[in-house]
Amino acid sequence: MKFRRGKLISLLLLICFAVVSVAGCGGAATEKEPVTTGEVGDTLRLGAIYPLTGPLAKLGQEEQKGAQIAADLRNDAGGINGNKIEWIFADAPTPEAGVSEAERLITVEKVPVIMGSYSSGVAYAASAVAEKNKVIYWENSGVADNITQRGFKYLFRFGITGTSLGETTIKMLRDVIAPELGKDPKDYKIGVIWEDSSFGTSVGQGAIGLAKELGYNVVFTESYSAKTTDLSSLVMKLKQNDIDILIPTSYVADGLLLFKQMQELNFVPEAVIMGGNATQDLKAAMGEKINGLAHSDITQPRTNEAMAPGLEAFMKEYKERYGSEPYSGHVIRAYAGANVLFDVLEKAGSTDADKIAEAARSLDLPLGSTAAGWGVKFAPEGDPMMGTNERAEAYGCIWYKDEIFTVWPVEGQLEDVEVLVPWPAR
Amino acid sequence: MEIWMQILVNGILTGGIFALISIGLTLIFGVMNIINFAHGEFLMISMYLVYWMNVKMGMDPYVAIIFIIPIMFVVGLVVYKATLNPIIERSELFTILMTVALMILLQNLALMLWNADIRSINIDYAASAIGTENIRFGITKIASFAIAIGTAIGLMIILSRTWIGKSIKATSQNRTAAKLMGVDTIRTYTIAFALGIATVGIAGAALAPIFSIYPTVGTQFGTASFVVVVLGGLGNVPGAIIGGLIIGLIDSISGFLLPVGFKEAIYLGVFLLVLLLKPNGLFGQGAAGGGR
Amino acid sequence: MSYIKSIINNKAKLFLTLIAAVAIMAMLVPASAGNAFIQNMIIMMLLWAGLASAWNIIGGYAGQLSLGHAGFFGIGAYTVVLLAVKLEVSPWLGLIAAVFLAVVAAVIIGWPCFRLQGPFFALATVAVGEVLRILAINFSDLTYGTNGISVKMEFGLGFMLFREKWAYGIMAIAFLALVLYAVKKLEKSRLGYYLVAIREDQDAARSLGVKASRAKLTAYMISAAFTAIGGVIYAQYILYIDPDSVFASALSMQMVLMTIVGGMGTLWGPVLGAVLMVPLDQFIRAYFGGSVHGLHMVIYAVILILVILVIPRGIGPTLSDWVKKYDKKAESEGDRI
Amino acid sequence: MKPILEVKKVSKLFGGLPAVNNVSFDLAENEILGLIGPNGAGKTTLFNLISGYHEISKGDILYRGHKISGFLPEQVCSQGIVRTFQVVKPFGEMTVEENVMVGAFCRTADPNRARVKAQETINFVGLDKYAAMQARNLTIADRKRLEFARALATEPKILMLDEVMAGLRPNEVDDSLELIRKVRASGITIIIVEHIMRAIMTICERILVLDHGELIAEGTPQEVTSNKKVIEAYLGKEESADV
Repeated sequence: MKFRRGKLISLLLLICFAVVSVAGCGGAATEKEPVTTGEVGDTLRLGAIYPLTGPLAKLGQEEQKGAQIAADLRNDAGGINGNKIEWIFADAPTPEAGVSEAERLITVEKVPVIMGSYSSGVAYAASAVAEKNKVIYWENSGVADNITQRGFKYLFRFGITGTSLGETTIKMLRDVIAPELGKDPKDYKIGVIWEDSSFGTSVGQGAIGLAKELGYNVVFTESYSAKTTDLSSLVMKLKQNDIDILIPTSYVADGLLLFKQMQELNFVPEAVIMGGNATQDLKAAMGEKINGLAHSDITQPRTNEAMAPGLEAFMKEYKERYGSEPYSGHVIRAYAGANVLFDVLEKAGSTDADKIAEAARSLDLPLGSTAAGWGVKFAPEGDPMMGTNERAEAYGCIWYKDEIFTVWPVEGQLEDVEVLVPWPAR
Repeated sequence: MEIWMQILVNGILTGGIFALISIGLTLIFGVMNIINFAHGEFLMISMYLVYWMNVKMGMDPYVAIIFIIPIMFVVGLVVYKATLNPIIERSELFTILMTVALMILLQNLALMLWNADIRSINIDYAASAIGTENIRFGITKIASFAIAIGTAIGLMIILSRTWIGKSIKATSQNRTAAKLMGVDTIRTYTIAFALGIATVGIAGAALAPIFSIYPTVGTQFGTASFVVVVLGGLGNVPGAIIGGLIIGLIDSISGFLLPVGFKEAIYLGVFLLVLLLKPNGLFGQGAAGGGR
Repeated sequence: MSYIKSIINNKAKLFLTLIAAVAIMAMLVPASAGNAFIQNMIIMMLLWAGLASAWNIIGGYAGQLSLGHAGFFGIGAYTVVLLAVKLEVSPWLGLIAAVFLAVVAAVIIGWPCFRLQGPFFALATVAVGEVLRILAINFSDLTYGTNGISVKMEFGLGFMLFREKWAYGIMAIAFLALVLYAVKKLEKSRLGYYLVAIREDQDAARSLGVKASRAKLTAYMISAAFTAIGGVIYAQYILYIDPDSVFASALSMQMVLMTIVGGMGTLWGPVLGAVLMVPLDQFIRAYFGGSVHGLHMVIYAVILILVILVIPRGIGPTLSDWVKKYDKKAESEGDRI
Repeated sequence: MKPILEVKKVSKLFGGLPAVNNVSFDLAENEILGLIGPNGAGKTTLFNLISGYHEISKGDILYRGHKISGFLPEQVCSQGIVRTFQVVKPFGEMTVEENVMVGAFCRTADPNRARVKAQETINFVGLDKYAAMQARNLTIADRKRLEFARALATEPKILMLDEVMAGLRPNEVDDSLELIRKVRASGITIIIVEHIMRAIMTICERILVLDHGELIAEGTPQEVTSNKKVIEAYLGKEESADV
């Protein structure tokens, strides 16, 4: 190994590469001056981090659409204090990418606010960077509870937590499914299963927690890997415990595999209440067999306008642009969350983090005042769940005539939806 | 008792799927010592092709197999010639890394071209099953089991009867000796790789009705197929069938007795045990062992 | 020219200060402009250079293709964070525990797996990496499972947690310098010669008295120890770890790719690989990430394929070969450089 | 004088076929023993068994009275028995000096002393011109000499040379014979496998003849060449009949 000359040469090469890469990226990513909302007519640049590649890409891209529509509609209506809104989107499929993109948005693009992030892991890592740099992190969709349990001053979570998603599956059972089947919820054998990511875990635990609190009979709980090629052994365990009410929390692909194998193995529970992921792909795959499947999920397109003002305007805009129904509730949540963020920025009148935080905390909007139907009241400083929106709750919904309708709470119901159970046999 | 019967049935039918996926790999890995990390991605491509045939031309996935075989054969040829052939002489490290690069490339090409929607072929018999009240056989799973057997037999006939089959076997045993006997090893490798990818194509067609189709679906099948190939012994096609059944049974039984999350860990554990105790696989003649 | 050569070649210490100089210079340039994005990239570049050099010990020098090194990375990250969160142990002690655990894991994994040859050793390490990831997901009462763990926000040297970026820069430089110094020492030691001999022809080496499995195991333990240190630094820097980010097989592949691109079995290969690939990855993502989905990964993959095809032994050795050809031509024409 | 090496009824079966069948012989200290026989007689296999490269199916090998059958190759080498390979196995990426240093490291952990030992051995075998050259660039003859030097650098007690002189020109063979004599003079016992009869006859004091894995003759060079069975083994049945 004694090619001395080679060692010297590659050594010099390393030096010039390091310098070039530094100078190169120094130039390529020249910092842009921050814009305060003060000057009318300027552009207000806001950052947004979503997983736009990798396994979570589908819903990351949906939330991106919601943010874009919100900005365009707001710009048509005069923007924020006369400033035009411009989103700078960043792709972060992993927590590590979340950190580097947050760094770029904060120091190079000089954004005052970052909205994110669909994946809880990315939300976790990127919000820590924002907090360290005194930049507002506006989380719409990360559901893992622990995101807002770190006492961050500049972190606000507009969307619901996993626990709330889980609890609504039990409320659906108590207020909608059990009365429909004419049975006392305590008589049911409940099975709670979830895919083992932070999303599935927090929803599953939320459901189990409330069920036990209400004294319901949870006989079987288990998690599985979303990347599994076979769930028949899990279905056999459900059969063995003769589960009446199944509460699965899964992404679309594993959910489909589960439902197919349930039918193959002739396992027919009284009702299935799925945690989240009521999406068009699910309907496309199951066709009319999907009717009767219940979900606890974020706001669905078919929700009463009384409870979700501005939803119809959004639906119209989405159909015009993409020529189809929204893929799922995720785009609505992003749209509603973005609008609330714009209101907060307008109220704060500046890009200073403390002013924005103060404006956000001062909001006190009742339920039914945003396009997602939620209110806005962020848990105050010092609260263990500081930054969580206390007026955001998951809704119960059910597939009826090949479309998904909100049925719980009652104010959200569009028309008299016929709750069809038992589900898969139909 | 009937539950255990059903578990065994599930194990065998899932085993059929594992076997079908692994036949292509045992040919490529067995003959050319290439660990193909993009194996799952070729499966994904074939699933997408079958999906478009079903959606655009209304063709049933199992009928589509006839078109999938030649198409995937060509895909295998092109990919091998463009990326693997130039570096086949180098150490296996480079071929492994090339397949990793291919994995990244194919996944993201699919994401770019067909976006990230989660698609599935909803043919009416997709979820139906036959059998008694408690012992059910999924139609699509029986079909994939039969296709696995058929593909294995077909491949064995090609390997033993045809001229190209013999040259593939010769090259896999000893490349230099085969070269001395006038076997054009470059052509043999190209055809062996293409044949392997065509077999993966068949697997894709058989799995399309069972699984959803999205750019990263391939990653699900990666590790399991390596386990099956090593269990069955390198390049041993019947071994891949039996290896697949064993892994299928382990998957079904361990999934029932233990929390489902540990399934994969268990058959990876079995894989490590086999590698250490019987390095040549249960039946194969691969040279996994390090001698003394 | 020859004057510089004489200094550089014989003074190991000088070589060490050179790395530090290069890295600090790279740090200071953006530090003044407060450009955290560049600093973040430099830190990741140094961290990855250290990790790739650690892998190089077992992969490059000993030729043992370990594709499960993310396992040691994950052990390092989880040990330090769990000790801090559950037992209030300072990360510096956690670091020592992490290195110890990684070495123990290396022995448990290495001893059986080294009896396997070529692709089977590689596959065994992939399987081990996957098993570790699955255990981290499913033993949630110990590892908090997929919820992941966040490092407590207590800043200060005692907690190995800093507000300023350059502090992490120093830690990353120290890590890289430590690994490169160890590799340089290894290269010149008996173990170093033995490892290369094993890579070239294990049977011949054993017939000359080289205790092959002991040498490979020692190299594996050293490599695991440094990879675990890398895991500790990653955890203290990113402040959040979960099974899929620290045990991901993509991490193992990344370490291998950088060493290959830079030049396997050479001192400078992995560093060169990291210096090229980390900025490349972050730049393409920054430019193309937001727009066409997946385009930046396609570009990354295509560049990777081209590099593997065009450069047989990695950029470092290939460049030094060109330089030698240039030298021979220069010598033959009499004008020595 | 107790023999330095005793091979007792050693056999090696490859899948039932005896490559070496019930071979026994002793090796006296400081002797040069020749081992000849037609191709495939089991000569290299015998080397592999003594050096621990292959496991012994039956029988024992004693080195200075204690059993070494079952030892790993590296253990056999540290005992003092080292072999060269018929098909040379150089460390291609390493220079000649580094190759020999690997052997020298058998006796010392210190790189500098190993380097000195390597340089001595390289000069001894006459490879000093190529010390800094990478092994993969050597000619076949020089690679054989490198194999020889590497083995010597381990300071062995018994040196087993497997066709070290194959493919050499006559003057190179003479140089090698001279080297072997010098090595023997330094107190090392040598076993040589060669097909070049001229070399075997001049250098060896005693010769063993192997055929189909069995020892068919033993004795001085003259005794062995006149032995009927040996001629039959080499030249086949009828030829030998009318000699």
